[in-house]
Amino acid sequence: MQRIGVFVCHCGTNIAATVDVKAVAEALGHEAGVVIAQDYQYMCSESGQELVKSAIREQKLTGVVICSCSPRMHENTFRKAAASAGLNPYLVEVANIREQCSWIHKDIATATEKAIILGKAAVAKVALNTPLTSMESPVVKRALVIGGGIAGIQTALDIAEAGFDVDIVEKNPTIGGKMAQIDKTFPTLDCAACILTPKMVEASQNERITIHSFSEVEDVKGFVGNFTVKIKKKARFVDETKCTGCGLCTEKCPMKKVPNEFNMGLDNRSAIYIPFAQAVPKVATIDPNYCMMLKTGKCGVCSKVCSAGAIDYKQQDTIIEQQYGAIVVATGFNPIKLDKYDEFAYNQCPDVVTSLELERLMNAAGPNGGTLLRPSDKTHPHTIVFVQCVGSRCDDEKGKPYCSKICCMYTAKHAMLIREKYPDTEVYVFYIDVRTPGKNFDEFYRRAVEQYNVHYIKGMVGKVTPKSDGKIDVQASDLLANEQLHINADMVVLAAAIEPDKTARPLATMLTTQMDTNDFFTEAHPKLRPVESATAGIFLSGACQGPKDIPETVAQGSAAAAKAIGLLCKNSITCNPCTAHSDELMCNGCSSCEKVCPYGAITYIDKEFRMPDRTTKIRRVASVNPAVCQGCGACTVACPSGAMDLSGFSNSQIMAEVDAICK
Amino acid sequence: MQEAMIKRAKELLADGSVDRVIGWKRGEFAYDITPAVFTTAEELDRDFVCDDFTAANVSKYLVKETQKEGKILAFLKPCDTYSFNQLVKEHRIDREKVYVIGIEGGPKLDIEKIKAKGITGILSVKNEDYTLKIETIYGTQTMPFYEAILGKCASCKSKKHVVFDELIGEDGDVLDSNRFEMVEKLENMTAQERFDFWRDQLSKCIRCNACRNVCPACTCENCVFDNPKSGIDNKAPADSFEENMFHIIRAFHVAGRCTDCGECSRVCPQHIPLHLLNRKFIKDINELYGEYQAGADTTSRAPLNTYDKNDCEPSVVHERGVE
Amino acid sequence: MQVNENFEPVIVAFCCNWCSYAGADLSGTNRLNYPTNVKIIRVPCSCRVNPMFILRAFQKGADGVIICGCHPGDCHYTSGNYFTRRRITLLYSMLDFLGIERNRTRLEWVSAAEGAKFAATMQQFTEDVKALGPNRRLEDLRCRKQ
Amino acid sequence: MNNDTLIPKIGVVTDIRQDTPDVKTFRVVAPEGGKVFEHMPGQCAMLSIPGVGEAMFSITSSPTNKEFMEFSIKKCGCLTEWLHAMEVGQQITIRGPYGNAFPVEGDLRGKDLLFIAGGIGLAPLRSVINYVRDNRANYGDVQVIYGSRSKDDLVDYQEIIDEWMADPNIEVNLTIDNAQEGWDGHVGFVPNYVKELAPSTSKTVLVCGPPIMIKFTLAGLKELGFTETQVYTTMELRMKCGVGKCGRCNIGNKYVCKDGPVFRFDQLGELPDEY
Amino acid sequence: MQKISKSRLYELFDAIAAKQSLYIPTDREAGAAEYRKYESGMKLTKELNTVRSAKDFFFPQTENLADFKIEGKTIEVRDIREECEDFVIFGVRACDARSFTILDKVFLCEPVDSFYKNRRDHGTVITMACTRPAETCFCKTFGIDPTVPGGDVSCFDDGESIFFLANTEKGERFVESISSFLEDGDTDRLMEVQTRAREIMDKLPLAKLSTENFGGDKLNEYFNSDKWAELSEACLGCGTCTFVCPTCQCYDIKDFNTGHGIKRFRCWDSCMYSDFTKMAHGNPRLTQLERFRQRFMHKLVYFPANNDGEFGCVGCGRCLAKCPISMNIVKVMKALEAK
Repeated sequence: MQRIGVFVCHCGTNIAATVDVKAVAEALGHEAGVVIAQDYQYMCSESGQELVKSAIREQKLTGVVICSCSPRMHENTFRKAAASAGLNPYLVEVANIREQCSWIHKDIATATEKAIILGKAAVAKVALNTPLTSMESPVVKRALVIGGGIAGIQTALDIAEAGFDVDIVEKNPTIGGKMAQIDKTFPTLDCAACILTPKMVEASQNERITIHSFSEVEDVKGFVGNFTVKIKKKARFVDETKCTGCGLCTEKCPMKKVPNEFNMGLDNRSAIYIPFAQAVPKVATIDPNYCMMLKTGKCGVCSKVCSAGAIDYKQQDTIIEQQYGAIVVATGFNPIKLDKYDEFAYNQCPDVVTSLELERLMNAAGPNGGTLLRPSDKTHPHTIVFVQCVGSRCDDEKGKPYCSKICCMYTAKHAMLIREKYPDTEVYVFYIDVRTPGKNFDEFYRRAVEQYNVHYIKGMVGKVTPKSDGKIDVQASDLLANEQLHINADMVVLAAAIEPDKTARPLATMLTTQMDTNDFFTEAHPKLRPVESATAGIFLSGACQGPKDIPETVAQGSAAAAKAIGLLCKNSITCNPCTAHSDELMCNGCSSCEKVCPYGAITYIDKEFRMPDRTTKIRRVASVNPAVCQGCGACTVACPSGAMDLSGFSNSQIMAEVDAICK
Repeated sequence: MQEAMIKRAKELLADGSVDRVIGWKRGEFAYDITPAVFTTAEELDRDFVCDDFTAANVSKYLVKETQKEGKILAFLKPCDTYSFNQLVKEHRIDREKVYVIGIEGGPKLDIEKIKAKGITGILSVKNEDYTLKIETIYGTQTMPFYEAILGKCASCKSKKHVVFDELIGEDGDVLDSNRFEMVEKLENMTAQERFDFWRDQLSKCIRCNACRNVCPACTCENCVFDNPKSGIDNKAPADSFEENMFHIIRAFHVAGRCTDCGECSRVCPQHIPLHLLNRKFIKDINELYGEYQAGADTTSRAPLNTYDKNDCEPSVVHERGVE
Repeated sequence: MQVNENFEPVIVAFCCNWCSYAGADLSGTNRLNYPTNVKIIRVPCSCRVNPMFILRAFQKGADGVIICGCHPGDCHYTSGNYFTRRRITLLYSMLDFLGIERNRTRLEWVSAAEGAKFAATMQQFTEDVKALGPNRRLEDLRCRKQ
Repeated sequence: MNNDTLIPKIGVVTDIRQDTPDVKTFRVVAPEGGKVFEHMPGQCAMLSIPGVGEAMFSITSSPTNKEFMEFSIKKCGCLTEWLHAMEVGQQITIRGPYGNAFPVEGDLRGKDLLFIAGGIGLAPLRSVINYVRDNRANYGDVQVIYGSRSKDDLVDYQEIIDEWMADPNIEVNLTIDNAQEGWDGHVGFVPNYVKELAPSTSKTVLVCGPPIMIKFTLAGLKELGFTETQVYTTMELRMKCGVGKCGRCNIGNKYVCKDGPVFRFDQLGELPDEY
Repeated sequence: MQKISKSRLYELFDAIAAKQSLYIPTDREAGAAEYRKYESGMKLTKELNTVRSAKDFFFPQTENLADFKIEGKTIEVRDIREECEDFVIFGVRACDARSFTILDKVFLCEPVDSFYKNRRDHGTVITMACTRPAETCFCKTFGIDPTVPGGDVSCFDDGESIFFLANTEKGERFVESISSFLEDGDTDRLMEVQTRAREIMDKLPLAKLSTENFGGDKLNEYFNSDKWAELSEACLGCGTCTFVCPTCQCYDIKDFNTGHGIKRFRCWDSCMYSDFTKMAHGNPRLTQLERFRQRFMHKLVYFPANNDGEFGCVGCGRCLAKCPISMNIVKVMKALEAK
């Protein structure tokens, strides 16, 4: 039999002025299961709480209803009071008779009547409450950062700085990411390598940071505080621990016709290679697609020249498994492929390049040693046309609906650098809008226009046609002058839209985090929780969440680190006990619930059931991880069989409230 | 076709490809056909039937059948393949344990429609060039074939098999069906007329649960209406509300999962057009969230298990038709 | 339609804990009056509202049911209210299909800052339901008040 | 209007005894005092809390008790949970008596009686035992063999100690499944204990307990030379009406609520194996 | 015998309905008849029988047994029954008329079900002889002659007139009460009609079906038959057969909380339902096989065992027509018989 105590608060006159609190207590005293109903001046006060506590002890209460202000106000207060009196805190319900009754109604009779009904609903609910215990789950004091670009490096450094071990998983042979390929950075025009490479070194030298380069995340299991991750270290056929990075093998390697991805394929590298001089780790890697030894078994030059004996043609992919308390995603971006943009002749003409390719062409460590030459004939270009928004802000299937955010600024940078270095070169920029919100951004852009006389033309490039004389005809419209233009250009630079890295989608599935339709990771709250994913313990750093420039990326990297540190600082996490749970006997494993869970808290297991006739039957049933579930209840409605229910807000509890209100 | 099916079934049984065959078994009369599992060639020769009356969708039986050892051969009509696929999608059928032979679909006959013409004492029903020749104790009667076809066949949505391991006969196409006509007609009525229509229909309900138990989407271990813990269990419609409740909740639970196989209306002993409730959901889903055919594939997200940020608001209900 | 002046409808409002319930609190804090007919049930998210609850309310004597949740995009649980929107749209459409008066059901997005909107919505909804009169099409006669 | 058996009467719970961790014994009287109705040992009653459920329970008190009825109820479902949570003074609804009874005024008269019970199975037999004690002259030797999982699970332990064991006219043998501290009596399963004690085959046996215990006890009795016609038991199946009309509790053509719950084993043998 | 010209039949109905409730089988839609309370203008169906049986009149699908009011620890029981008023059912077929005697055996044996009895006492059953049996009819199997139906009053149609023959005291009172409408008539044509109907009965596909292999003594023979597995294989476990059956009488008792009190209902139940015998601690009939077997064993073995050989089936053929998977008692009988 329920023994419910009802405590009606006057809240001074806040409630008592419009609600006859004595009548409320009197009426609720007659409800089934109610053994004591009292009213008091201030229930939240020390003595008010004492009233509740002593009633719990003396009357051996099994449930408590407080008729007072909003539960958002004092639910916790009363829960704590109950707990201190030995009653499970989740056996307390609050009937909101202040904000939702006394403060909005004027007529004492109707307000009292409503307060009684609200009280009855709370009594009906509390009669069905079950004691709930918050689960404690321990936190592994180690973080994983997926992606070794500037975002990942910044995050890892910050976490390590706070005293936690952190692993970086980078799919390429070196960390550094896109920033390593960039020549100068806007709006300060300082050298990217000069500010990035020290950080790369710092990361490699920090004893709390382990870099798994040329590695990929294979599998993620577990939940906040306790993820188990399988990392595949891809075979690089070079023993990382032995290789000194001397580079002799790369010089001697006879296979030198491999497109160099670091230089965007604008020059070649050898089959055994170190991506660039400042690579971290500075270790050679054999490209098995090109290595003669691996393909035909004949060669072995690198092995012969390697004095460290680091070459190992028999090396296999290895899987390492590690526990982590937090995971930071920093998978970054790529420029989109421009195959579909025939109008810009990207595939037909080598002198039509992307901005990132231009970046390499202008880089001192690039294919031309920093001299800007046309890829086709290595001549100096005199007229360069920049085309903005190639694939950005695009309505059709070819491109992306969003603004890639960084193009306006890097194009201004490129234009400015070209005009600075080669004043004889005319630079045209075709734009739809120039977007320069950012510290010193607009000033930078205006310098390009005013100081460097870059020709900014609002308009669209209609067609780029390579001509037989090696020139390129750029047909465009000037929207402001309302005229058609033809520019006889030497080079065309396309500001290709950026998109999330292709590895992000399968990773999101593994992490059970949400992505938007563009494959950018979705943050837990667009304003208030911008660096957390909706899945607890997964944080977002850099451009995987949306297009960002370097300072923003670094800021978010540090923010993500701060959030991860906040988690790692805890020894254990207290989970909200109001979570969903599935009745295995009722669940039919249809997978509806899993589809609507924003947290990936639901998995399916094949469970063996002993049937009443003593046979066994294996059935697929849903299983909710209470440490991950946040208790929204979406699954409970998706479940047709009623197997899924939510503690604290169960079907029967809510229906009891409905019944009480409608009575 | 029946001969070809029996021949193929015997071959597959003989070479051990399958252990059992699910199909239809002939009965006492021309029309009382029962879904059945066959294990031997003799049984197939004796009892197996596939004719104008084999309308029953055998997909749901495969839930139980695939929990058994061995592989089963299932003959599926185009409409049945949708149910089958949906059940595979919901992990209720183990696809590996079924060898699916797609067979040509209907239209199948509805004995109730023949009887409704006052024809009784039926001894045999023959389709002679789309005229039914019905031998009865009281003499021979005829009626046009198409006047006797099942409601679900009259608004057939597809002659295409969405899943099969092999086909006997030709595969057809997804049809441009008229299946939403009645839903539209109702939508264009006034609320009072709609209410009266449904009250009249649903008041006939005897809560025999035939609609639920035949429904391939209703494969819960324990239906909420049978589970006293659900708070909405009920056994008999003691009040008109309970008729509404049962059918609304059932339709909601199968919304986005119902393939519109039409079995609910076929088996209703009281001829309640229950499929209209499901079709209303299908029509709404198609119009509001994009065309979706449950069971057409095994991977797409069910419309109620996904969303679009630009989905319409419920006020869309207010904005259309008459109140 | 005959309007009974004395008819006081029973209205059940399901409010999500994070936005609408807070919005209701705010309308209280600001002393914004709305009819006493409205009784609020707190749910963690609007997506917790099962169609069973809505029908149950009508069965047990409610004359109107309104669901309030965070604005689309602002769900505390990211996506809950998107599911709510689909489910409730389809359910309301079905109720309409069965001839149940449209104005007996409503879904409204109310943020924690929209106390005024909450009060106004409840005011309007109560008036709409009052105009409809008692729920007769979805009532359970056994539960009718004696 | 004539009262129908399906319309229950009111009973007031006047005493609640916690017998074992999951068994409570409830004393029920009519609101105006006295028993709600008369019964014979082995008969049952339908108890209900409206809105919660209704179920059949055997009446554990003897008809010779003129003041009240008692029900020993094990917690195992929604209704029993509710009953266990009751407080003294609570009203419940009650209808009955239902079913046949042990033939205490028929075949059992003058016989030597052996009662064998396991766990909550003592409940229906207690009614007979006390009836026999109150009409001691009508019966021969009386022996009770009763076992449970542990000492704490022995139902009516206090009454067994205080009254039955103190009664020189009956022999009481107790056993528990596993040894435990504070128990110096017999340890072992009931069927084995029966075989150990090897009671005389002249006795008529009344057995009740979990199905598995009944099965092995019957086998043991047969080994000892008992025949099925000597052994009575009482059964329990899902019942709704209590009067053999709702169609639920039949085994073959016999309705447990009406033709039972007391069966002799030779009668049961004729019925299909469906319980 | 006394008769009324068919042209005056509705006049008679109007007169009966003026005094008490009259129920007649009428078309709800083509091919589906049901009993409805007669109102002027309503027409008799041409269907052989109604979709639902006539048992509803005495054993309705749901009925309120009692109300309870609970307050604190006290419970108040309210017997809310009202005295039943006299009513007449017209047009009951022989099979359904026989079903009442089967239901009587259940509900009128001790302890008498007063809810049922009350309605039985107040209802007058007027049957109508069959002239055009359907292929699904097999009442003859159970010794019913559909050309001579039972009930309180039997009616016969010779094509032009309806003849009335009282079988019981109640029937006599009824015929007396309508005597002003009746006239004496000769039955020559009626005999012809009956002979013709009986000839058709003999030619029906199920005419040869016999109960000789069934009865109370067949319990062990059939209970463990290996035919049950195959027969029950396709059974959906729905309640269609049970609910259209004129003799199925299993019921459930359910409480409903109205918010103001508890209403206790009795409602039809089906032994085919998976939860029919479910208890707090298990279910003795776990599979559909056992539930399916129960239904047919009950009709063909248990019921005759308890009721002097009377079978729990009247051969109305409803389950043959309505079972979603066309499994029925005829198929069961034939399968069990086949050795």
